[in-house]
Amino acid sequence: MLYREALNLALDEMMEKDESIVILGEDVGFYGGNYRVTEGLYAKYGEKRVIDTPIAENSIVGTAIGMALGGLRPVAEIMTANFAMLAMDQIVNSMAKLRYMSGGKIVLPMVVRMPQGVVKQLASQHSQSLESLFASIPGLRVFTASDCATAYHGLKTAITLDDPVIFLEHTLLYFEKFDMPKDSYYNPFKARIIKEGTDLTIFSYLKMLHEVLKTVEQLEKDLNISIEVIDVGPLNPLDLETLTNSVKKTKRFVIVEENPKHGGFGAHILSAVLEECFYNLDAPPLRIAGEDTPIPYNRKLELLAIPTAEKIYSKIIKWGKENGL
Amino acid sequence: MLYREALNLALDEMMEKDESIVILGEDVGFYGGNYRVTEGLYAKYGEKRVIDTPIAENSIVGTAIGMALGGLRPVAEIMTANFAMLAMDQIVNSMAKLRYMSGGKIVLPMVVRMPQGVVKQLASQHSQSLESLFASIPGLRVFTASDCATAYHGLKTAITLDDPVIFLEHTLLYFEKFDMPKDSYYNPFKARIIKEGTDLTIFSYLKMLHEVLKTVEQLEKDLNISIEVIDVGPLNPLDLETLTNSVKKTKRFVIVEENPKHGGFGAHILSAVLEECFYNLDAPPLRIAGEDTPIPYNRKLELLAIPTAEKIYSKIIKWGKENGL
Amino acid sequence: MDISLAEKFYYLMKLGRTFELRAKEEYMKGNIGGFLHLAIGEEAVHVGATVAFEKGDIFVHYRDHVYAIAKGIEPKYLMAELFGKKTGVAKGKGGSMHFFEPSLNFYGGNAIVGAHIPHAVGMAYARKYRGEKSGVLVAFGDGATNAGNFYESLNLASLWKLPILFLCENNYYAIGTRIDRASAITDIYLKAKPYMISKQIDGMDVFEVYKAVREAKEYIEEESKPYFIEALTYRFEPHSMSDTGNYRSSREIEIAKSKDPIEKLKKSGLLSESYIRYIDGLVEKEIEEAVEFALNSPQPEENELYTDIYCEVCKNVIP
Amino acid sequence: MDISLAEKFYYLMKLGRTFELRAKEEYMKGNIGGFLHLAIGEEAVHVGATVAFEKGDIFVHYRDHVYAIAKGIEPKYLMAELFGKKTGVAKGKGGSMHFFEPSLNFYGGNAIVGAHIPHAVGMAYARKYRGEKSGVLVAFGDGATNAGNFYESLNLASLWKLPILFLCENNYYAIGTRIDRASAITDIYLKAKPYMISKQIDGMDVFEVYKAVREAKEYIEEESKPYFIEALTYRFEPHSMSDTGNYRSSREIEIAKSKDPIEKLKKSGLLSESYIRYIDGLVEKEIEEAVEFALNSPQPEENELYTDIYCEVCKNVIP
Ligand SMILES: Cc1ncc(C[n+]2csc(CCOP(=O)(O)OP(=O)(O)O)c2C)c(N)n1
Ligand SMILES: Cc1ncc(C[n+]2csc(CCOP(=O)(O)OP(=O)(O)O)c2C)c(N)n1
Ligand SMILES: [Mg+2]
Ligand SMILES: [Mg+2]
Repeated sequence: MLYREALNLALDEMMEKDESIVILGEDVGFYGGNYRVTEGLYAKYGEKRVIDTPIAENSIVGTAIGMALGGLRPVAEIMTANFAMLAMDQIVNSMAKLRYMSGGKIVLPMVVRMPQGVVKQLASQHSQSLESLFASIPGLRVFTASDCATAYHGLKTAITLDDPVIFLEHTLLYFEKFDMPKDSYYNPFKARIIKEGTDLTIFSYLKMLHEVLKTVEQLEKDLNISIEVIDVGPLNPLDLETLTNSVKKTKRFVIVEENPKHGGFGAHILSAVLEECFYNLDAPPLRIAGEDTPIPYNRKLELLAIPTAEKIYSKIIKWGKENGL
Repeated sequence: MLYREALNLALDEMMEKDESIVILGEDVGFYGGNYRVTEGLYAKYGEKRVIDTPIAENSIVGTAIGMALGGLRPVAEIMTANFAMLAMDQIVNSMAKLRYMSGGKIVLPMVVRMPQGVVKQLASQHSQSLESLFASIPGLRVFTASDCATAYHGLKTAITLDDPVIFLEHTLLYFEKFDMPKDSYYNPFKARIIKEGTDLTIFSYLKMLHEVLKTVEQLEKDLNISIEVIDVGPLNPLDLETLTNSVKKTKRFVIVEENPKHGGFGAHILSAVLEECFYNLDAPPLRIAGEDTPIPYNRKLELLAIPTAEKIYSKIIKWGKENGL
Repeated sequence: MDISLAEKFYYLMKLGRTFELRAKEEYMKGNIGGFLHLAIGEEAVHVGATVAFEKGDIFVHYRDHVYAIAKGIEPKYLMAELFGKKTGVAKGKGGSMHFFEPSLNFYGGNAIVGAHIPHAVGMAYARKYRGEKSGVLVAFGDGATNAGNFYESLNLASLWKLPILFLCENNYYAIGTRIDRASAITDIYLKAKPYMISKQIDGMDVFEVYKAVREAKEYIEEESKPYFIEALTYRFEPHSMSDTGNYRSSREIEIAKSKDPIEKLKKSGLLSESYIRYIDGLVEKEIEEAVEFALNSPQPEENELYTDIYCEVCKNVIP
Repeated sequence: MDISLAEKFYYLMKLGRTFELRAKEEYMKGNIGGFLHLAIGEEAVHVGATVAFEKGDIFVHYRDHVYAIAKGIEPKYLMAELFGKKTGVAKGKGGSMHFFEPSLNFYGGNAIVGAHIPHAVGMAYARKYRGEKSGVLVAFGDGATNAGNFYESLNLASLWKLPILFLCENNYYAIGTRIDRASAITDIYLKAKPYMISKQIDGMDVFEVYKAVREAKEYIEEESKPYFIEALTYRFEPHSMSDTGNYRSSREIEIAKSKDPIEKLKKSGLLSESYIRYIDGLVEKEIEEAVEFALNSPQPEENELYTDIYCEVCKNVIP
């Protein structure tokens, strides 16, 4: 099943069950969504439940907050995380704060979904990974969906929750195929061990997780080690338990992330894991991240700006050699 | 001299020299600025150069960008960083990107100044430290001003630069007195060694730097060590050289920051320093940061939410004991 | 005019005024912290509109005390909130700018100028969606009408035909900036005119406000369409306790004070002297008791710092 | 009507159209990537306005090719930009949505809907501040007029009496959403009416656009006041190359195509057949050369990834 279909299925199944769930966003309705995530839902549930909005991101989130206050469970789509910058006030100052500053009197069961990341030559205003902006705001939950399982189960859980959730997708995954284990257990509050290993843990999420997976076998062979790969899953709160348990076992960790290294979310993973595992480490942690630049249009430069399987491979090999692996 | 006066002096001296410098923001003109940073400038330079704006933060920054395109050197004031969330689109998507995506054809000599931090019982929408949001955007320079020297020289440099600068102040410092060494050298691209020491480095900035300084002597006495205190200064780009040189010497470091720990900027300092200094360390780095909560109104709870000299003292003592200091 | 209504207005305006004057005192004593924005002078708008709006949902900005009182929240819980106490309407976590009581359809209390306007739009959507014939009132200042969120909300409300009343309290200032220095259009109701019925009224006359809001409420609920009212008013006090207020001439303030809505109502002849005296005493006592209550209430427990962030039940949820 | 002007319009519209048709081809061949938004059908607005605005500053959105061409940037540098080459107007870093040439007063090229509108306001402020009698033109779509930054800009331009012309290209769609499904007011010029002179014109007639913009330019520069024009137009192609475009009926598209501004000009009788043939040949050749140029241009060097971020000279600056 395609990743976008898994999201669509999650929305569809939830909407069928619960009339209080509504979707709103730009082109989500009649048009079927820019990345076809909401395809078919307008026809099925009508314009009152699948609501086309003007280009007004701050009000999309603001209106969703009001809907949640009014007993609905809105799922807002921001076309891409880049445009969520227009909605930062509602996200940071209202969505994340209303429950707390009302002493718990206000509860906001709402989801703001958006894709992010470098796609292909969309240039700097359309290529950002902005998870560290969202993840640094207390009061929000931040989920990531790296494949069909996490997209489907994660989105369903996000909709079920009474907490405001930022649900991050990756644009390049929409048209990727993944297994869709509908019935198997997946807990979106937890990180996910994708592959067990004993000598090194690699943390990643969203698109980069798949770049890691492309090269992990080769790495195991060439370094002659066993690698554990973990999908970090939720970025706030982090599932620190899974993360640190792995590092305590493997004694080494690498983080692979698409956003720029300076200010990138990997620093938070690193910092949190280090606090628990400093004395367990046999090697300095390694971060493989985007360059500290805006993303250029030119394809060659664009690919230089972000990690790829090849770069991940060579950086880990180099680091391994330097650190006695 | 008061910190706000140092900022005022910097603006005044620069405006006197250069007609292309204009100030814009809410209440900056006739009213003299909500924290009196622009006091007197309206009377002196007139309403064309000290421009009162409506409450429209996105357009304040957007207009400043246009002014810079038109050959002016605007200094925009956002009343507090909390309200800058309304301007995030202009900051992230235009201010930080125009130069790059125009292939260097566009240069933006502009400054966006704003205070941030926990003040006193202003509750969660008015108490945020949001540096990690700004510092994670490539293309921006992010300066901090921790006292009169850095406020005065830093702001003057920021105005002189052809780069877009986010200039962060702390609301609680405005009415604090500091030495104002007008002629002595201060380089705002560099971190600043406030106090030399040999056994432990403490990194901090803005208000927390002063909380650190309140307790550092006691710490030195009680731990029987010598402590180096460094004002981190610019947050992007970081002056990694000064930071790592110190840690290579002291072999231990602590970061004290006011923003929440999860997603806080300290993780970036930690991560960057660690990359260079892992094998130099004699102890795990320690982060003393705000709690991962919105800031409550109640004063007692508010003080629990952020580091204070007392908490810094006891946390470092505890950490020191645990790590053989 | 309706005498019992006049009595109600007097009681609520007096209660609001007394609450705020006392809050000011307690602020100066240090019992209250943070920002304290007083609505003194604007009571006719806050009370007239809230009473007219009955049980409908109300969203307001940080100048929220008198709305909250008129909406029926007992002053003691509000005073306790100002004192930061556990018994406050927001457990002491919100303070002056964040009064909330969803059980009375009162939704705060937002300290970001204009941010609550789209919330009200969403609420109106929800009401309509659920087939409830119940309108939403959102109040905001003149300064808020220069911001994008205001404008986006006008469009949405009109586009989606929502039962919402936009109530602009035009008090001519946004902190220290006079309206004509920030807004190209100073008759604010003209901003909404292309989108909906839009009127300007005298906000110093509680009956006029009441009448206009009642009419509007009927309209929005019957027609399921938005409506806009600009109420001309004035705040007698500085913007907040931290504002010197020296950007307005004393003559300007005097003129405004001569239109004091409470005095006006007193002079209307609708209320007997004895009723006024009776109410004044009652209110004095009620506020005194509120202060007592606030003073004697406990501080929130330390662990309250960590509560009201995430819901408790969400570990291991599988939908 | 002015024959030489007609010739100029024909040349520029044809050049723009041919450029874009060729870009579409090259996109499908894989020589161009990212988003490609074509203005085919809208040339009368882009060319008429740009020519009328002469040397004045122009700010546009992502649908910027024809504006850039009309502004006088040689197509080869634009084609090279689409190809991501070093010789492109933005060194291959910007692509289709980010054409820039400040030396010709062309300021892009912004991919965030509405974000460039306040930039134009600031530019107009700068022009006025420096005493230059030079207006600024900012063009944007109908969809952009529902966003806060648009509204805030109307207010600022009017409040500060700035010489700025707001030009809305109403092509009735924002991607797949028809105007009446997103905007409560579908005659967009009415949105600006409370703030400034505001007109609706036929955007399929290049002379009408030219005349209206000239008039507006004179007004804004003489009076130092803003002005608003809504030009009714239509894009013949989908929103971008990644859009299926199946939300518009083929009948609707046919009707629009019958108003093709280039055909209309051809039929006006103002241009001789031989001139048209001559220009068509010239344009074909120019675009062919542009593609050659783009193809043969080098890729940017790898270190370009790291340039154009910070200025070089700012180490150790002491003011
Ligand atoms: C987005 C935002 N910008 C700035 C502020 C600071 N601020 C608080 S109140 C205020 C003035 C608001 O004026 P108005 O809307 O007229 O309401 P009034 O205070 O007069 O009732 C400003 C600028 C804020 N709280 N939020
Ligand atoms: C802030 C923002 N939101 C969403 C988008 C995605 N988007 C790109 S173009 C567009 C439609 C714009 O429509 P309009 O303003 O009418 O211009 P047109 O494309 O019709 O010329 C949208 C929604 C964006 N680029 N920026
Ligand atoms: Mg006001
Ligand atoms: Mg359009």
